Amino acid sequence: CSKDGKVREPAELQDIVNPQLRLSTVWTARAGEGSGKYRASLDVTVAEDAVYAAEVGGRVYAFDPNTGARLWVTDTDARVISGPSVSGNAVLVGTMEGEVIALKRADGAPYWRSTISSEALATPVGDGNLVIARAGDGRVHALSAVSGSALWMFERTVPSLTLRGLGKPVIDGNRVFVGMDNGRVAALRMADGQPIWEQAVAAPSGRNELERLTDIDGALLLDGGELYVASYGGEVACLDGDTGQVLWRRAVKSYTGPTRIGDIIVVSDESGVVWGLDATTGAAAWKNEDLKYRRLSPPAAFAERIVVGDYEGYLHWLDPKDGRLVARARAGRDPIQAVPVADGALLYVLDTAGRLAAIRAD
Amino acid sequence: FDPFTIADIRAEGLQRLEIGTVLTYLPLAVGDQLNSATSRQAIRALYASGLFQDVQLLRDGNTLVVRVQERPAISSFEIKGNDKIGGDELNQSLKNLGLAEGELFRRELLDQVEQELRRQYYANGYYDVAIESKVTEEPNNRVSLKIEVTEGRVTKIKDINIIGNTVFDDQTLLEQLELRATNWMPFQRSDRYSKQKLVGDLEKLQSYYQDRGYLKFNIRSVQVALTPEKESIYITVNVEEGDVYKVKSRRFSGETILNERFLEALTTTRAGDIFSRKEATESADRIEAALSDIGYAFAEVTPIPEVDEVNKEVSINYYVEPGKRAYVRRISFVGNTGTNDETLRREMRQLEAAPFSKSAVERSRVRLTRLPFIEEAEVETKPVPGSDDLVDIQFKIKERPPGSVQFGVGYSGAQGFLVTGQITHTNFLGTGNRIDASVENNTISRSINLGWTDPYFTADGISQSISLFYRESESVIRFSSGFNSNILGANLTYGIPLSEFVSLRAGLGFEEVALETFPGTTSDEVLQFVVRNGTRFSTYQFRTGISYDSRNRTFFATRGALHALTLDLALPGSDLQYFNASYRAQTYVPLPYRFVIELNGSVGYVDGYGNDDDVPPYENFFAGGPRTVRGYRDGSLGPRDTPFGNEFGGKLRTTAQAELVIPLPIESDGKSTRLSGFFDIGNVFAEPADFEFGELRQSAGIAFSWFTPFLGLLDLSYAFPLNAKEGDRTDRFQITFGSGF
Amino acid sequence: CQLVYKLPTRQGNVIEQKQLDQLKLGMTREQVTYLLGTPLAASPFRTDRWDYVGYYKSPRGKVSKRIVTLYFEQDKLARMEGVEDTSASAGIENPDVKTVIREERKEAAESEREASERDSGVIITPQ
Amino acid sequence: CSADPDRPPPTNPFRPEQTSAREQRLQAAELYRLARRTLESNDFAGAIQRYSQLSLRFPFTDYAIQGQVEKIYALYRNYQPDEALAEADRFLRDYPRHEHVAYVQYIKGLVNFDRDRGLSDALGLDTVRRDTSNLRRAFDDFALLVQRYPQSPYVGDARARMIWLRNRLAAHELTIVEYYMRRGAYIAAAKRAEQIIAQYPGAPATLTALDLLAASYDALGLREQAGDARKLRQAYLATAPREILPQERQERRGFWSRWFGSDRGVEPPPPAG
Repeated sequence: CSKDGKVREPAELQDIVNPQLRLSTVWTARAGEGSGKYRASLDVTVAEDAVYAAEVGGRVYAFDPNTGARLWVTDTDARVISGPSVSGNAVLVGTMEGEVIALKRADGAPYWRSTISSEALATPVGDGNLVIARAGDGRVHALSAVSGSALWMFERTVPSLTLRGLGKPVIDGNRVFVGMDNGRVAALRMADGQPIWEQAVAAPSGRNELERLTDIDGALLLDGGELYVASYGGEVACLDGDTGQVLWRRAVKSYTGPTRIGDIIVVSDESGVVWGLDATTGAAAWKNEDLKYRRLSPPAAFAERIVVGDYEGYLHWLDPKDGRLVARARAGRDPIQAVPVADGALLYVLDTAGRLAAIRAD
Repeated sequence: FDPFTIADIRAEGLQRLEIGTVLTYLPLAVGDQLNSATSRQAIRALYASGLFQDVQLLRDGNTLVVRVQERPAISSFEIKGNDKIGGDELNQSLKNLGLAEGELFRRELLDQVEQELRRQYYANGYYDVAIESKVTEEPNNRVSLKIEVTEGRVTKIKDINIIGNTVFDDQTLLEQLELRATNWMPFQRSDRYSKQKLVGDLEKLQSYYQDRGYLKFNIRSVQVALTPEKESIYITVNVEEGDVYKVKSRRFSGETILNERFLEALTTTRAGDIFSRKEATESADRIEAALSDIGYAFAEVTPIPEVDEVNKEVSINYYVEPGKRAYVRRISFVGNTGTNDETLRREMRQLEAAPFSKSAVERSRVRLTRLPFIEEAEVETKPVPGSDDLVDIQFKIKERPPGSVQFGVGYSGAQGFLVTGQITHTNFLGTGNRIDASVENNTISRSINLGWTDPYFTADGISQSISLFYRESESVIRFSSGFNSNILGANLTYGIPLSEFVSLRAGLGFEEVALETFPGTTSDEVLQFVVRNGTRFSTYQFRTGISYDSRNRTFFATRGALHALTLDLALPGSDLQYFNASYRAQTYVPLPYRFVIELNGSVGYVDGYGNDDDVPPYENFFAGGPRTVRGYRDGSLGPRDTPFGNEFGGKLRTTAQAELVIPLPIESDGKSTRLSGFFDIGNVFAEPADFEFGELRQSAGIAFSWFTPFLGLLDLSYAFPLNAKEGDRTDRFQITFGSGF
Repeated sequence: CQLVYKLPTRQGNVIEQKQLDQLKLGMTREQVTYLLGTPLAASPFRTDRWDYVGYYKSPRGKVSKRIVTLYFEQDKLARMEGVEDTSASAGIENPDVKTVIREERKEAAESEREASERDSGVIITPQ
Repeated sequence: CSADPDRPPPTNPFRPEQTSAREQRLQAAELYRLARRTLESNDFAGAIQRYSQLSLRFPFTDYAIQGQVEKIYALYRNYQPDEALAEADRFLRDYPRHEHVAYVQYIKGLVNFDRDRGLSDALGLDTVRRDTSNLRRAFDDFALLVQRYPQSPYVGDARARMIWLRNRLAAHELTIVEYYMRRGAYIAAAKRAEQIIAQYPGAPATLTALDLLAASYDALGLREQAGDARKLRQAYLATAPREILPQERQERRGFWSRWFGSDRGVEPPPPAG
């Protein structure tokens, strides 16, 4: 409780008495230099036949999911800032020059490139025939998955000061959900981009630009018809997918997306506290402050427990019932900002220096 | 309560103040009628005094009871932890707000200060700041205030990304901006984000395009994004360039007042040129300046582009609104406690009892800020009450300490190591006259100079300067032909402006020279000179010179030219009759891609006249070295003396230097560094008749000069002598730095 | 004209012939002020007359001067002097365009050089 | 974590309420006498310190109020013009009917009067050319004193200083007229000269102003006005010759010495109680 000194000292890590999991790294690979000095939304994407990752230098990689051997690498020679994601037979990445680049999934050959109105800060997502890409100036572009030609565009104004980064849109059948920088969520019709509904999750309040930040930067979680949204404006909310009506709200400020395990919704807030909320009522089941100010990555579910990365490259496992720290592993020294992805028995983790690791737990 | 007449007044709750004070501010007195109107008015008056936190009027029989609660006084006030923002100008603004020991405390004052501090932190890029204020009650109705600031990390610009620019690449555009992403430079401040600077930068970007024909250029949107840990800021600018437009025609509309002939002369946008907003706005400003010259101070001229989309042409319609004519009644100065009124008034381009010209007043303000002893000048125009076309102008002056002491160290091939010291006082007794004393000491000479300069000897800017100097040079050590000369002299010179770029210099000088010769080392020529003229002589000199100087910078200019013709004539009646005439030319030719060609040429000729045509040895010209022909040792060119073969110099010197300046990537505007390839040619001849083109030594090479913050101008050159003859002393690598130039 | 480039000197009112032509006897002081503006050279010791003086000396010394004197009786314009002679009015009515352009150019050159000196940190003691 | 070091412990024996009012007045009187002795020994900084202590610990005694008056004088003599003026204004606001209000107003005038007098004044050099806004403020302070408290003992000295200030302001204006004559801006010179004559009728500078007024009208060719100016000058010389002797002679008579000595003889008034 020393009064002066730096604001927000990261918490020290205590040892874990008897870890519940024995963790081992199956393979590691290098996806170039990672996001370099930039804050990017580069995350690892897992498909049946390959694991994809990209780096700011422009190279996109595909690795074998089990052995980590590199299947192919393509240099798009652009500053890749988001992606990769898989859509049909293409792998998509977004660049800082405002381009969406599609590569053939099989061999990484260039498929098409298309320019949108500004930096493609959110990972472009596609359902095989339509690609939704979000530009930094508040526009949502729909491109043909085959040729990249623009089909429709939806626009909302952007506040004068926002948080860097945009949330990944979520496609659900013939509609797509988009969490915007003004603290509102919109559901758009995939066919023509007309908004089905628009719901404010957090209203800007406060006297200066900084206090009025309400970005929804974390990925939205669609689960069983409900949409779970975390916003930096101070609210985590559960919306009904069809009408957008708010089912419950919880005062937690977060710039990373929530995840679900069992009937607990887990979200890590802006000051590094991990919250466990009851999925139906939003009541706080538990709260873990051991990782305060360690700049946590979005949480993910793996081996019936919650996993989250931090700024020193540690991976922490928490028990979903009471939020206690139960296991810890370390792949590298660099911060983990991308959400860890679980697939079957392996957990794929990408850090900001481009190190990709596959971890097994038993 | 029902109204009653006041029989007596009593006060309750007074602590620090007296009943007399309450009575002064209470608009009621014994015998007045108290009703709801007068009581409300009384309460408002007591609050207006600022002394009381709470006021109640009660009735006790026919006595009016004024129950007050005094505002607490501030017993102590402290701000902690604000080392980045603060210092005395913050304390001063807090004092003005009324937050100082002894003042009365108001809660909303504290919120105001907190907001102001937070705003200043955000303006300087500290988005992570936490401000917390504590008020603690103290006995005797006092409070102590403490504001605690935790500054956190400064927020720096990580990346500025321009999207949609095809014609100019990112690097050229980013260079136009004041805000820069963090780069390798130490102590970089340009990566601190501030909203005003961003707005300014967007305007710079807009005018960069519109000055090159892109009339329809528009900035579609700008995003400023902050990382969650608040340590980096990303700026994204989305632009639409549009097409290049040419000027079709120009016309004038509105109340033009001036006739067409004048307006044509004032505008520079010619049909057929590429449209440039800069040209259009500058032409409009010139018309405004002309109109304000005859009193239309508030004239507004707006260049309205009328676009012909089809063939991408635009005709510019200068719409003139002259506004009301105004005259200046009085000009006054405030804050000049150390400077005389006249020293400031003579800088004015606006006179009293004259038409009011806003551009003249602004030019006057800029001239004031350029005075070495003025730090800041603000101007305020106040209309004169009772008349609708008279204004008074007031200049608020902030003075700067006029004295300055400078020390410099230098080195040049000719003079070896050099130490200089200079004391200047730029505002002697407030008259704006400058006095300076400087000492210079290097391996071959020592000199002391005293100078006195009055920039406004006449009201129109003819300057007068008087200087005394004493110089001892022992050239016996260095190259020349073995004699010492001690010169004591004085000069009176007048600087007369002839036109905006041409000025004349005329004046008289007196020199008392003593030569010392040494049998073993002095050359024959010097000995013969001494035999003929003795070793001590005094000369009265008429010095004059005319110079045309339109260079845009004194150092590393990129435009303009300098032509200087000087003549120093030792007048008849002095012991030696000789004259020293020289012509120096310098022109700069800008080339595309920021290359510049600099051409230097100089001719110097010294000779006696009348009966003796003896030229004193110390007046001879020398050549070789960085100022004349690089690649040859300093002063080593030209005739040699007998019998030692040291350089003796000559009566005629002709040199020329051609330099191609190569733009450097690191510091683009070339203000403090310059890299150039050069070709030098020149030599010194004993007599003008000996001039022979073949004898002119040539050299070519690379030169680099840099303005170091400590050592002044540093010159490095590496040259290949092209036609060195045997006996020439060559120096491929030469260096000079410090104020030895 | 003389060689030395002096500062232009402009003094008093800008007297325009087309305003003078609209002057009619019997006008009140307000009407006159509306047309010609406030008389700068009017003397406080003589309230019955207003002197409009226009004076311009170019940098090369060419002087153009014009004096218009208006006499008032019971605050009504009674007599006018100097209204016709339009000899010097050109110098008074119109700005000296050549000087305006020259002054602007000189100012621009000086400020650019001065700015470069300040940026490069050199303290030039002006010769 | 450690308690806030500078918060006084709750049971602070030195809290004044616990001592009786009578005892309080005794302590206040003692502190006031100590402060007054330091003041008289010219240790102004020390006096200021003690007066602040006095008003801090015994704010409601009349000693504290008297202390405030003497603190203003101490600040003035300690070359702290801004603090002195702030304290004086605060006193006039808080105690508008105090018996020493006239003295405080007089001190305000003195502070502004001496504020710009730097080294060059001490050397007697001519600083008439510099910023006169503080001299004008001093003039207004003294005028307010003379108008609001006519019987106060300081009115005599205030009036003398006002005359000296008026002449000084007129001389300042005159230098501007001289400059405009040299610059050839004759109407500007004429207007300024007329203002000196109208605003500072008694000042010696008015005489020279009249000469310059005539000269400027001649230069403009306005012969009648030039004639008026000369007639007015004769009238001036006739009516008040002594009053408008040329500036220099008046100074030499040693109106009062410029040095720091005698004009500071003004002592603060004795205490009320």
